Amino acid sequence: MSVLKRLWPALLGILSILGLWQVLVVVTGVPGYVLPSPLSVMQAFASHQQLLWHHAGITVIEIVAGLLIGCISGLGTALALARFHGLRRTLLPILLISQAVPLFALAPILMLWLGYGMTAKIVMATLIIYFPVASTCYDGLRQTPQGWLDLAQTLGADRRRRLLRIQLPAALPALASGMRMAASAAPIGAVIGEWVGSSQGLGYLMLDANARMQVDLMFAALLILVTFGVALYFTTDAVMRRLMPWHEDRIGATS
Amino acid sequence: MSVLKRLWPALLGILSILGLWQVLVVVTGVPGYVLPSPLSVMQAFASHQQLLWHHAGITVIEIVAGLLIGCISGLGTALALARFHGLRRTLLPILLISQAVPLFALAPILMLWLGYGMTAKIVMATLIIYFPVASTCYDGLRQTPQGWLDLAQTLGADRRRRLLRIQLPAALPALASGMRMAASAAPIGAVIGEWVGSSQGLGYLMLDANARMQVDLMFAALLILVTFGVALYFTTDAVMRRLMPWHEDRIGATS
Amino acid sequence: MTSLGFSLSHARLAFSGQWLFDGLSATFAAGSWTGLLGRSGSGKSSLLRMIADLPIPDTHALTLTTSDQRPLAGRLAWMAQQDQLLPWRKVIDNVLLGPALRGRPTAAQRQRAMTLLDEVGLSDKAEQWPKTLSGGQRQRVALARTLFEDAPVVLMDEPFSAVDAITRLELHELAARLLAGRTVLLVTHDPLEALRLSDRILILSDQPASLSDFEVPGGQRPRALDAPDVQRMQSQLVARLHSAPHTNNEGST
Amino acid sequence: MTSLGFSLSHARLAFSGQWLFDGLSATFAAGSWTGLLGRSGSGKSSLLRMIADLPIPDTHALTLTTSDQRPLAGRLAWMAQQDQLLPWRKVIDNVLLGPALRGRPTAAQRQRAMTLLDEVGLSDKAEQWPKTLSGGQRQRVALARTLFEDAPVVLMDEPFSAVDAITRLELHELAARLLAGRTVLLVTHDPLEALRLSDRILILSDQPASLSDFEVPGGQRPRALDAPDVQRMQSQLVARLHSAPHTNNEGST
Amino acid sequence: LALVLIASGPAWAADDDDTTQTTSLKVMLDWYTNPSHAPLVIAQQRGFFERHGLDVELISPADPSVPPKLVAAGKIDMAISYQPQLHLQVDQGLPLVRVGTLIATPLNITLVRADSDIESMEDLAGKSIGYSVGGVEEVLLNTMLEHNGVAPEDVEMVNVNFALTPALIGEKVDAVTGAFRNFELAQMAQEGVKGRAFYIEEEGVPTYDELIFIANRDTLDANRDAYTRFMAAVEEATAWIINHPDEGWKAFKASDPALDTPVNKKAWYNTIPRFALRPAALDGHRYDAFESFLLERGQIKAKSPLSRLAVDLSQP
Ligand SMILES: Nc1ncnc2c1ncn2[C@@H]1O[C@H](COP(=O)(O)OP(=O)(O)OP(=O)(O)O)[C@@H](O)[C@H]1O
Ligand SMILES: Nc1ncnc2c1ncn2[C@@H]1O[C@H](COP(=O)(O)OP(=O)(O)OP(=O)(O)O)[C@@H](O)[C@H]1O
Ligand SMILES: [Mg+2]
Ligand SMILES: [Mg+2]
Repeated sequence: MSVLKRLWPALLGILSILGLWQVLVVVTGVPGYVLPSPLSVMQAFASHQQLLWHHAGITVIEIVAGLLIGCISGLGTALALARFHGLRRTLLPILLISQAVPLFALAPILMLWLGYGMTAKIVMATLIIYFPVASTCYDGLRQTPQGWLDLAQTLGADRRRRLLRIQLPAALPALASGMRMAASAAPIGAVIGEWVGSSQGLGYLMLDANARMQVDLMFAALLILVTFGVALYFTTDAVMRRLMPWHEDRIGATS
Repeated sequence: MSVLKRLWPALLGILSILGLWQVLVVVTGVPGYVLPSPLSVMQAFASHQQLLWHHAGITVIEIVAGLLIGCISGLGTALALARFHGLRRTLLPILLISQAVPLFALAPILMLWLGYGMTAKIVMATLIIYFPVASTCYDGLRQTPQGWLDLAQTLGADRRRRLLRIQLPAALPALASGMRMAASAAPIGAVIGEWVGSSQGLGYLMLDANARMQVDLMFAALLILVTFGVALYFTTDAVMRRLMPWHEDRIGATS
Repeated sequence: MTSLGFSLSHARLAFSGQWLFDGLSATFAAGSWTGLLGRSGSGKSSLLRMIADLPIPDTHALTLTTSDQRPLAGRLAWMAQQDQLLPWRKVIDNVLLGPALRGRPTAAQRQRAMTLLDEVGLSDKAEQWPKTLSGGQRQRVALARTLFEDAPVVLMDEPFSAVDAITRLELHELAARLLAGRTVLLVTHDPLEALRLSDRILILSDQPASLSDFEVPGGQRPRALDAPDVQRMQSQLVARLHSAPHTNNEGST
Repeated sequence: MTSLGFSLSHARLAFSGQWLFDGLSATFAAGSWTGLLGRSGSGKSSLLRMIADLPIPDTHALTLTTSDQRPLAGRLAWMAQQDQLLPWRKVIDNVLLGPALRGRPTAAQRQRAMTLLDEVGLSDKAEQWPKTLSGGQRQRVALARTLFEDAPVVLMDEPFSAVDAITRLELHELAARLLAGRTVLLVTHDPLEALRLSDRILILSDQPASLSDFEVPGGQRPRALDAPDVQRMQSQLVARLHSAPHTNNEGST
Repeated sequence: LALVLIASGPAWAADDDDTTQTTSLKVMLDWYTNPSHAPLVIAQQRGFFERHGLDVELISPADPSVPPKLVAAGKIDMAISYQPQLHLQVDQGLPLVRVGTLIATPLNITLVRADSDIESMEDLAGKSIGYSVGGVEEVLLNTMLEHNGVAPEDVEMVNVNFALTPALIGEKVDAVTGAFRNFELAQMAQEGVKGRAFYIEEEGVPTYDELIFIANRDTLDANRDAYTRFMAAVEEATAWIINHPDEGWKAFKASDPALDTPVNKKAWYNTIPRFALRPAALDGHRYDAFESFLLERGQIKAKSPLSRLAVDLSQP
C-alpha cells in the first residue's frame, strides 16, 4: 500500500527519535521526573494500556471533529472572502484579530460558556485549525493566474462558478499545504481544551499524570498524541493528493 | 501612507468588534468575571498603563526575537530539505513529530534546561513559528514549475544556485503566506512561554490577572497583544510584498 | 444564428504614459473574417483584450457598438495567445469548460466536444491530462474549446502558431467551416494565413499605431495557397509589413 | 571555439506503453544546422529534451556520442517551446540567467546581454518585468537568453513561432550570425524557415516515428527567400510532409 | 549541555564557606504572588533577608507542579509547595525535603454555593466537583466523601484547572475542591455569591501544613546555614505582619500595583492567623501521621522515615 509506504519514513523517524532519546537519558542521567526514558514510557504504556486507549478514543473524536469543522469552515470563509468583495474589508481584520488572540487566554471563558464537555474541546480544536486554513486558502484563491480568470470571464462564468471551478482548483496546492499544517495542529487544540477543564481525554490524562508525578504515563499519553498527529498529517496529505491527480510535486514529498 | 491605509480596515474591524462586544455584554448581562465590558477593560487599561507597558515591552522583544529566529530557521530547514535528498527521509518526519507535540507539554522540560528567563520564552515563540514556516516554505519550494527547473539544468546551475535563484523566488508567494500566518502566531508562542514560567510579560500578567479574577486587566493585556499581533501581520505582509515587486495578488489583499 | 457585426472607435491604449495607439477605429462587418497583422509588440493582443472587455492594467478606452446595439458580452469567444488549459481538467473537460462554467455540460455537449476533438485530431487524447500534451496539441485543444462556444463574434490570437504546416492547413479548413457566418478577428504572424482566411486584412503599425487596410484576393475562404493571387499578394503584403516602421525598439518619446 | 558535432543512436521513447519512436539515430555534424520538422505531437520536443538530458516521465533511452567523446552537459543551450521567463527577474536579468546560475554576472556580461537585447529589438524593455511583455517579445527575450549562452550545441524548439514575419527574418539573420559554427538543431513548423536556415532537414514521421532526410538548397545560410531553389523546394517539402501519415489521431495499436 | 548544568547544582554552592558575603537564594513560589506569600514579600521589602545576609529572588510559576521539579533538579534553591504533594514526590524518589513551614494549617476546603441544596458533604452524591491539580486532591476528596458515606464513584470529577471560582459561580460544577479558605471565599464574596465551605480537617483527613518550604536534600547540608537564616527572616516578617496588619497590607500592595485588589485585601486579613509563627520548627508527628494516612490509602509505595521528609533547621 502506498499509504503504508508513505508512513514508513515517519515510523523510521519515530524510532530514531526514540533511540536518541534513550541514549540522551542514559548518557546525561537526567532524572526520570524530568524526562523519563523511552523504556519506562513503554512500560507505563503497557501497564496503563486500557486507560490510555480510553482517553485516546475521546481525544481522537475531538481532534477529528475539530479538524473537519475547522477545515470546512476555514475553506468556507476563504471562499466567502474571495467571493464577496465587501466581506473582505470587515471580515478579514476580524479574522486576523481572532487569530492573534491566544486561544488559551479565552479557553477558560470558552469553558465557562460551553461547559466542560466535549463541545468545548471541539470548539478549541476547530478554532486552532480554522484560521490557518482560512488564511492559506484565501491566499491561494488570490493567486489564480490572470489568464484563467480572463478565460472564465469570456466564457460567461458567474462569480460563483468562477470561484468553484477555476479559483478553487487552482488554489488546491496552496490549500493542501494549509490543510497539512492544520492536521498537525489539531491535536494541540484538543489538548489545550482538555487542559483547561475536563474529566476525560489524553490532555486530561497528561495533566493528571503530571500532577501525580507519573511523568512516564504523561509521556505515554504524549506518544499516542504525537503518533496520531503524524498519522493525521499523512492522511491529510494522501487525501489532498487524491484530490489532485493532475498535480505532482517537483520533489517527492516523503520519498 | 500606504501602510496606514492598509491598517485602516483593521482598525475599523477592531472598533466594530469592540462595539459588538459592548452590546453583547450589556444585552446578555454576562458577569464581569466571564467577559468584562470593553469599557471596563479600557478603565483597567488606563489605571494600569504603566504596568501594562512594562510587561508589553518584554513580550514584544520575545515575540520579535521569536519571529525572526523562527522564520530564519524555518526557511533554513525548508531550504535544507529541498537541497539534500537524504535529509528529507529523516528530518521531515522528525519535524512533523516535533510539530505534533503540544509544546506546553514540554514546557517544564524546556524551562528546566533553559531556565525561566527570556531565553525560554524566545525558544517557545521560535518553536511555535518554526514549523508552519518550515512546512509552507518546503511545500512552496516543491512546486517550482518543471520548465524552470529544466532551464536551470541546461544552464548549468548547481543545486545550491538552483535552489536560491529559481526555487526560492518561485516559492515566495507560498512563503509569504506562511510568514503572514507565523506572524500572527508569534504572540501566542511568547505568551505560552510566559505562562509556563516567568514573572514578567503580558502572558504572565494575563495569567496572574486571571488567577486573581481581574478579568478586565487580563483583557487589557490581551488587547495589547492582539493589536501587536495584527500589526505584525500587516508588517510582515508589507515586507513580503516589498520582496515581490513583480507579483500581484489577483484580488487585492486588504483593499 | 444571425451574424453580428461590430465596430470600434476611439480605441486608445497607453502603458506607463506611452501611447500604443490612440483614436483607432475599425468596423467588422457581420460574418466577415478580418486578419490582424502587425509587428510584435504593436498591441494586437491588447486590442483583442479591449474588445473582449478584459482587464488591462493601464490607461485604455474603447467605444464599441454592435450591429444590434446590444452589448457584446456573452456573445464572444476569445482564444488567447497562450493556450490557458486548466491542468485539473482532462482534455475533453477543457473543451467543455464553457458549459461547465455556465452550468452543467449535457451529454449532447459532451458528444459535440468529442466530435470537435476528433476534428482537431485529438480524439485519442480526450481522457488525458493537459500536461501530457505537446505544444501543438495544447493549442488545438484551446482551439476546440473556442470553436465549441459557437459564438457570433470570435477573437483569435495566433491560433495556429504552434502547429505544423499540414495540420495548420487542416485547421484552416475546419475553422472556416465551423465559423462560417461568424464575425472573426484573427491575429496572425503568417501573411499567407491571413491571405488565405481573411475577407479583409488590417495592419497595425507606426507608433502610436494606426490601422491600415490591405486588399485581399477575391474568392471563397479558405483560399488555395497556390492561387496566383495569393502568391502575388503575399509578396506585396510582406513588402507592406516591411515598410511599416518597427513599433518598439526606439525608446519612449 | 571549436565546433562540436554529436550523434545519437538507439533513441527510444514511449508514453504509457505506446512507442513514439524506437531506434532512431542521427548524426549532427560539427557546425551544421539541422531543421527538424514533423507533425504536431510526433515527438520533436521530447527528442530535444532527451538530447538535453532533461527528465521525461516515461520509458526512454538514448545513446549520445560527441565528436570529442566528452559529455554534452554544460556545452549545450536549450530553448524550450515555452519562453520560461522568470517573472521575478527583469528582462535583462532573464537574459543574464545563465551567468547568474553559474555565479555572478560580470559587467562585461551585462553589457553583452544589453547588446543582445538591442539586437532582438528590446533594448527599451531591459528594465521591465516579463509580465509587461507581449508574446513575441517574451520569445525574443528567451532567444536572447539562449544566444547569450554561446554554447557549441544549441537546441531550439520553435524559437520564432510567436514573432511577426518581418521580425522573424531579422532574427534569422541574427541567429545565423551569432550561431555561426555552432551545431544547431532547430525544431520548426515553417518549411520556409527550415529551408532558409538548415544545412540539412530531418523529418520525424510515422508511428513509431523515424527520421528521414530532405535535401536542402545549396548556398550560404540564411538563404534569400526569393531564391528559386527555396521556392521550388518549399512545395516539395510541403508535399513530403503531406505524404507522411498523421502520427497521432489513430489510437493505440 | 543543559543537563550538565542541572547536575552541577546551585551555582552559589561554591562560595558557601564565605559567610560574610551575602548569599543569593532563588526561591520559587507555588503560584502567583498572593497574601499567602506575605511573609516573603514583606521580608524582602523591609530588608529582613538582607539583614540576614541573603539576596533573595522570588519567582512565580504558572504551574504549581513545576517548582518541586526545579528544586529537585537543582535549578532553584527553595520552593513553596504543599505538604501532601511532598509525600508523593519523596515517594517517587525526588530528592526533596521540607525545610520550613509557611502556613501551618490546611487551607484546603470543598466549596459549594451557599444557595445550593448541598448542606453537607453527604449531599455531594451525584454531583460534579471541580478541582485544579490532580493527584492528592482527589485522594483528599475521596477520604472526605467516604468519611461522609459517599462513594467516590458517585461524584463526577472535573479538572477545571485554575478556574475554581468561575466554574462554581458560573454553575458549571456543583462544588469545587482544593479551594483555599483564605482566598476563594473572598473571591466569591467579591462577585456577590456566598459560599459554603467544608473544612478538610473536619471531614476525616489528618491535619497538615498547607504551604511549606522545600529544598534539595542532596545539597541541604551545604546550605543549611543560609536556609536557617532565611527562616529567621521569614519568622521576623511574620511577626511584623501580625503586629502591623494594616501597615502590612499597605506595604504588601505597594510591592506590586497589580496586587491592590479588594479580594486580596480581604484575603490578607483572612490569611494572617494562618501563618506559621515558627517557620523552621517541625511537627514531626504531622508528617508521620500523614505518611501513614497516604500509605493506608495506597497512594505511596512505602513509608519514608521522617528524616527523609523533613528537617528541623532549628534543631542543631
Ligand atoms: N508526460 C507525458 N505523458 C504522456 N504523454 C506525453 C507526455 N509528454 C508528451 N507526451 C506525448 O508525446 C507526444 C510527443 O510530444 P512532443 O511534445 O514531443 O511533441 P512535438 O513533436 O514537440 O509536438 P508539437 O509540435 O505539437 O510541439 C505527444 O503525443 C504527447 O501527447
Ligand atoms: N501590463 C503591461 N504593462 C506595461 N506594458 C505592457 C503591458 N502589457 C503589454 N504591454 C506592452 O504593450 C505592447 C503591446 O503588447 P501586446 O501584447 O498587445 O502586443 P502584440 O501586438 O500582441 O505582440 P505579439 O505579436 O508579440 O504578441 C508591448 O510593447 C508590451 O510591452
Ligand atoms: Mg500578442
Ligand atoms: Mg513541441
